[in-house]
Amino acid sequence: MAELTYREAVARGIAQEMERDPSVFFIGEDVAAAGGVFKTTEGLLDRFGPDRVRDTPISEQAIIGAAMGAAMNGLRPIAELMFSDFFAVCWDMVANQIAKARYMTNGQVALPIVIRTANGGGARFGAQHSQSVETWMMAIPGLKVVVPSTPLDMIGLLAAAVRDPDPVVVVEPKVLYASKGDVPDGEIVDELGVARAVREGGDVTICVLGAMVPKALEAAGRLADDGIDAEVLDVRSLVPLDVRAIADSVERTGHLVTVEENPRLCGWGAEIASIVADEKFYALDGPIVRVTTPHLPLPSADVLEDAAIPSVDRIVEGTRRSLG
Amino acid sequence: MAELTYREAVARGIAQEMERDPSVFFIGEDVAAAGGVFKTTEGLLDRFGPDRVRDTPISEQAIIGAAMGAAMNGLRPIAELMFSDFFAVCWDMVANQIAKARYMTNGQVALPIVIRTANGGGARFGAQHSQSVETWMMAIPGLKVVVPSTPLDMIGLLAAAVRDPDPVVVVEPKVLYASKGDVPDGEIVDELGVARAVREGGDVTICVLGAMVPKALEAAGRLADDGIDAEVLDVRSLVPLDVRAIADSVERTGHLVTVEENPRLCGWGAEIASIVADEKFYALDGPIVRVTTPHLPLPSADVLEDAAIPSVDRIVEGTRRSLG
Amino acid sequence: MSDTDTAEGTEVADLEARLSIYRMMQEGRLFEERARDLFLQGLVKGTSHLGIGQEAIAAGFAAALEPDDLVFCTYRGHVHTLLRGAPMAALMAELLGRATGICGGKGGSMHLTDVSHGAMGSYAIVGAHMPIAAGAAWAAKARGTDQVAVCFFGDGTTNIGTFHEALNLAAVWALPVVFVCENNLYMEYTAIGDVTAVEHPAADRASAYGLEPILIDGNDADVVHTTAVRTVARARSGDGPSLVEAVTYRHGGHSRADPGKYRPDEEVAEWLRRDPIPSYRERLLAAGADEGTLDAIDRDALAAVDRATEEAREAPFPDPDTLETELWADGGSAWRN
Amino acid sequence: MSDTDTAEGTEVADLEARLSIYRMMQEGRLFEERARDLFLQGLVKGTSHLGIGQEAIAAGFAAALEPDDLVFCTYRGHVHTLLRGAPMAALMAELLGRATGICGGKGGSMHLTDVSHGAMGSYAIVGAHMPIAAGAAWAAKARGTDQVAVCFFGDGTTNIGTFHEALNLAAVWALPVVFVCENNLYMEYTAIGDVTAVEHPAADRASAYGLEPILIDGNDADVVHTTAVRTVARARSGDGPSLVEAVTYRHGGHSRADPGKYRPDEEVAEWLRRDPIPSYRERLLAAGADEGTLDAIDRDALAAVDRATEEAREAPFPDPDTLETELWADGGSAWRN
Ligand SMILES: Cc1ncc(C[n+]2csc(CCOP(=O)(O)OP(=O)(O)O)c2C)c(N)n1
Ligand SMILES: Cc1ncc(C[n+]2csc(CCOP(=O)(O)OP(=O)(O)O)c2C)c(N)n1
Ligand SMILES: [Mg+2]
Ligand SMILES: [Mg+2]
Repeated sequence: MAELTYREAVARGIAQEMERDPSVFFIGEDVAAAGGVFKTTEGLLDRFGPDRVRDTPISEQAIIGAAMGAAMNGLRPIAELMFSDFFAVCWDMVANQIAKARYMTNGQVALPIVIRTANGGGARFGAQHSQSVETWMMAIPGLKVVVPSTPLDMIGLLAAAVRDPDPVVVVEPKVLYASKGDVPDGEIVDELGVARAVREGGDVTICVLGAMVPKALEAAGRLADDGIDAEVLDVRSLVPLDVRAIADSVERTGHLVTVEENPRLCGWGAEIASIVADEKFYALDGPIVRVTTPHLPLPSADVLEDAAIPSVDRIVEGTRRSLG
Repeated sequence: MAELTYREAVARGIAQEMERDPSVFFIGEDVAAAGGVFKTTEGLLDRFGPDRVRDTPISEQAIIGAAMGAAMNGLRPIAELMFSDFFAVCWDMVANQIAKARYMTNGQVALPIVIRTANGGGARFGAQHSQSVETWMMAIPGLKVVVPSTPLDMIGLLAAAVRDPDPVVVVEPKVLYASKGDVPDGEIVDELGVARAVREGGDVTICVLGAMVPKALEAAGRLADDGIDAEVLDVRSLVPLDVRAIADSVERTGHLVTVEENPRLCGWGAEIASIVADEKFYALDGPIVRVTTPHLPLPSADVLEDAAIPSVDRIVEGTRRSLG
Repeated sequence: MSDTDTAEGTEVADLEARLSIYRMMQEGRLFEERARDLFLQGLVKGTSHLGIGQEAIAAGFAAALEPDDLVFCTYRGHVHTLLRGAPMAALMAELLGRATGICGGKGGSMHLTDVSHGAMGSYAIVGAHMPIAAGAAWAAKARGTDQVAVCFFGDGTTNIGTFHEALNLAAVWALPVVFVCENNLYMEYTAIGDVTAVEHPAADRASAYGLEPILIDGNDADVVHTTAVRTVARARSGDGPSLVEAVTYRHGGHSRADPGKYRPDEEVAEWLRRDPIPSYRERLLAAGADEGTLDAIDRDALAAVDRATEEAREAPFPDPDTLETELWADGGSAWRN
Repeated sequence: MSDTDTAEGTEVADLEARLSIYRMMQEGRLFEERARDLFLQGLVKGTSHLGIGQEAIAAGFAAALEPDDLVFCTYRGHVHTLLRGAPMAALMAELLGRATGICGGKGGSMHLTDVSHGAMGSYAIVGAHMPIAAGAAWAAKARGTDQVAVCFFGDGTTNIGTFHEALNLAAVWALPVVFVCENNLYMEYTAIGDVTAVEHPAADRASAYGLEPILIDGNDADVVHTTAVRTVARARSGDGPSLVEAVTYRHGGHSRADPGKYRPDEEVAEWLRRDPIPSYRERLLAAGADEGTLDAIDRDALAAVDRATEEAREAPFPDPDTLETELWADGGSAWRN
């Protein structure tokens, strides 16, 4: 057992998989010699050498396209997109090529690709370096998406992603890189598609992921002081989605809140809300409340960014409102 | 009054606005000399000349980027993206640049841009030329999105888009190009953000847009035979969204169905469902049902494509289910 | 073309190999002419993009490749896919949207793929396959497999960002990939010269990636083949990528919807005269080929197309349940438990 | 640099203009040094990218522009924005996230913009502004305004797709835009030579767009200015775009988080010796400038920075309600009725 930062967990997860499987390669901008701009991949170049750990030009379409081609020809590439906002410059590769290739060829092409990326706000980087884009991926058939919220989950879900035969996007909330958690020794492998109740409770279900998990837990603590016993579900995996866990929880609590860092419209919270409003309609005893960033780009100034991203206060207030 | 095809309505709308305002310019691939690959822009080059109607290289990032820069410097450009799938190759320009510029500069930059695009399935073009991407735009703060379903709406919403001081994406369902409708003579200008009840009814609200409108109407007709009186709301504008019209309708009917051509996850139907599940929860008398394409890329073979896109049967069945 | 390489001074292939190139061109041509007929009968539902007139490029390269080399092509990829050895009936069935189609009807004309024969896909987003081909070459190099990737694309594709990114990456990493620009002078309906800053959209840009400019007559199968042999050998030997510009012409319009009327009549006539197939036939006869042999090739090709057509037309339509298969490697498409 | 243009044989600007260039470099330098101090004090919260060492390029170009010309720059854009005439206090306030910031605190260090002075934005996605600058130039041409757009970008930016698309479009449409590559030898932490297929990432690619290769010493303000005058005049006269590669060096790391340790000590030392400001000061003295005049410029620049800093530090933080303003032209951000 060791205490690791989330950032260290990234390198440990990649190293674990590269050690195990010689077909795992890792590419990205400044990931090798420099160890990544978030220092998430330090030591990998030394350990695995420049053939398997490679710096690329600033050519995201080529990075992701090359990962796809390499996966078609026997590698299991891990590609880093330095900031998740940069999915926009290679969106065709992700959404039109990687996501669709297997289906369009009726299964001829397998694409065991992992794309890792630093996601979300809170670092005062401004609108073009702070987006939460996990919903972009979720909306495209053919992509799997996970968002680990702890160092342990980071390793386990990354390993599951690398071993998965389909393309998986691993979304890393950048404000969590410095966070710490205990990690057991030895190999760690988790499973895609499994949500986890990080707090059990019978009054209301709060679905959350990534950097919002600690906030939701804090909100639940506050609500408990008022006698409201919230269940906090760390969704962890958007595709596959653990609908069973969500539905079971709502069945028990009768109330649903979703908390996401995304701008308001069409975030994953809307999808979960729509599933529950259909499949668990008769279990619901109050309105489904979504707590989100307002439908805005993220501003840079700390005062404004803090006003934008869901706060503990807003989660508390939203949860109360869901109770009707 | 004249009967026009939807395709002819595009050219008429553009011509109306170019005639009125000399700062309106139009660019895209094969749009000038050839009149567009869908023949939607025939005659514009002859009428407005090669300075204002221009063929571009196959460089979607440059097309959309140039439209943005031109809008920053006094033009009101209309840019065509031949197929809406190609938003993926210039998504950074749309999502990170155009959508965010005004906000990031605190209002210094106005971007009166219109992007027009042929959207959706039904033409047996396969997965990379058949996507419905209107939700992609809706999910990005800073973009307005309209989806006209008739030739008259096409002209009116296009004109409103051109006159709007913000960026607007005009989404044209390609299977509608050959459809016809009456259009009055003279100038036609509609309004963004207004839904329209294309069928009034008191039992259930069906929210729909674009190429699914005729199908929803047909479904409503069938339901009427069984004594179910459906209201069909053509949403028309996703941003701004006419929440009032939707909420008022659900207030009266107590039931909501959304019908969209998008793959299942995180489509605009989910957003509408989540709004209603929150704001009109107490008016609801049954589950909210979303009818969508399954979460899949669109296949090419007609048999398969027809099985994928929401059919009248599926709308009828979904509506029945919403009635509880 | 005065500034074009010719086969002069370079060895052409032996007669047997050239007969095989002839056969490939003829099969490609007849397959596509049949496909066109089937469209006209309404049996092909979507769009389709024919390479009629451009066969010398596909055949010249196909003849230079090993079985496990990897070919990436575009929506105009029927012939490239066929000449890798993909079963003709399955290709035809895919065009017709049948269950026996090479992609089970999920791909269609723009997405013919036969991985088992190294036909790694037809890509319908202009330029997208260029980095993908580079990636396949990267894997070949990383795994030491000796494979070469060949990526075909059009003149219009030289102006999109992926062209630039792929060429730079391939050059920097010295990847075993040959990029082949089929310059047919037009994009969809717009002449490439109207929207491109240089005369030769690929060759004039090779130096931007530290590569030699290679501009050839794409209607001369011998020239193409010689160039293919040379660039593929370079790739295989570890010397890195090449960028070839092969000038050619499509006889018809861009796609099913296009009569191609934006092209001057004389231009079309001139290029019809330069049809790569009859001229190659002449040349082979002059080189000592037997007329009967060539006639037999023609007959066999036609018979193959007839058989494939029949088989495809008789094939069943896909079971609608297959709609939900093969999104994921487990064979299904579930996004939830 | 042996293959670099020099000012030899070309007219340099008159002394007054050169003093103004000196003043601009000095203001840029002192502004950024102050910004760095404020970061170290924890007063700037986000990241920031300094151009210390690269000022000759910004100043040489700024001095060649007319008030309604349009400048597009990157996240490393403090100096470019300042030298267009943007108010220093408002820039400093933006870095500090204050209400009086040039973007009301919504932009931050990476997005300094002052449209009223033709500083059309700092773009934080590599390469994105290149087509945007071309578009602004297109509008200038379409409207006949005589404006020129100037677009600054880094060496690493030459490998992304927008570089290629923008240059081709600008060349084909003969747009009045000057693309200026500030080649500081590194991207973030990786040397440009490690990932680029040619030695001079911009100049060696000019011919791919039918343009003249222009490679200059970016630390020589006179050379930069002369080149700026020439290329801007070319653009203004309707002769189309230029692509300039100006070789330079950033004294510090890529961004606040980076100590820049990946660079050999001798290399850094060599480039510190080639600091554009002291050498320009020497040159102006040799050309007859008065030491007192230069000292006064230095003092004034420092005083301006002091004033701006004070003003910015005293400015209020944004009212959280402004979060929801200025998404739309109506001043608000409503997405629903
Ligand atoms: C990114 C993208 N933009 C536009 C298109 C539409 N489109 C399909 S083919 C084509 C012309 C391509 O021309 P070229 O590269 O010369 O190939 P050719 O069709 O002549 O073989 C265009 C514009 C597309 N498929 N993808
Ligand atoms: C599309 C994109 N990819 C990656 C980045 C991250 N990034 C920011 S600056 C930078 C290096 C840019 O290098 P260069 O163009 O040489 O400019 P410099 O920073 O040296 O001025 C990178 C990779 C980005 N902002 N945008
Ligand atoms: Mg072409
Ligand atoms: Mg640099």
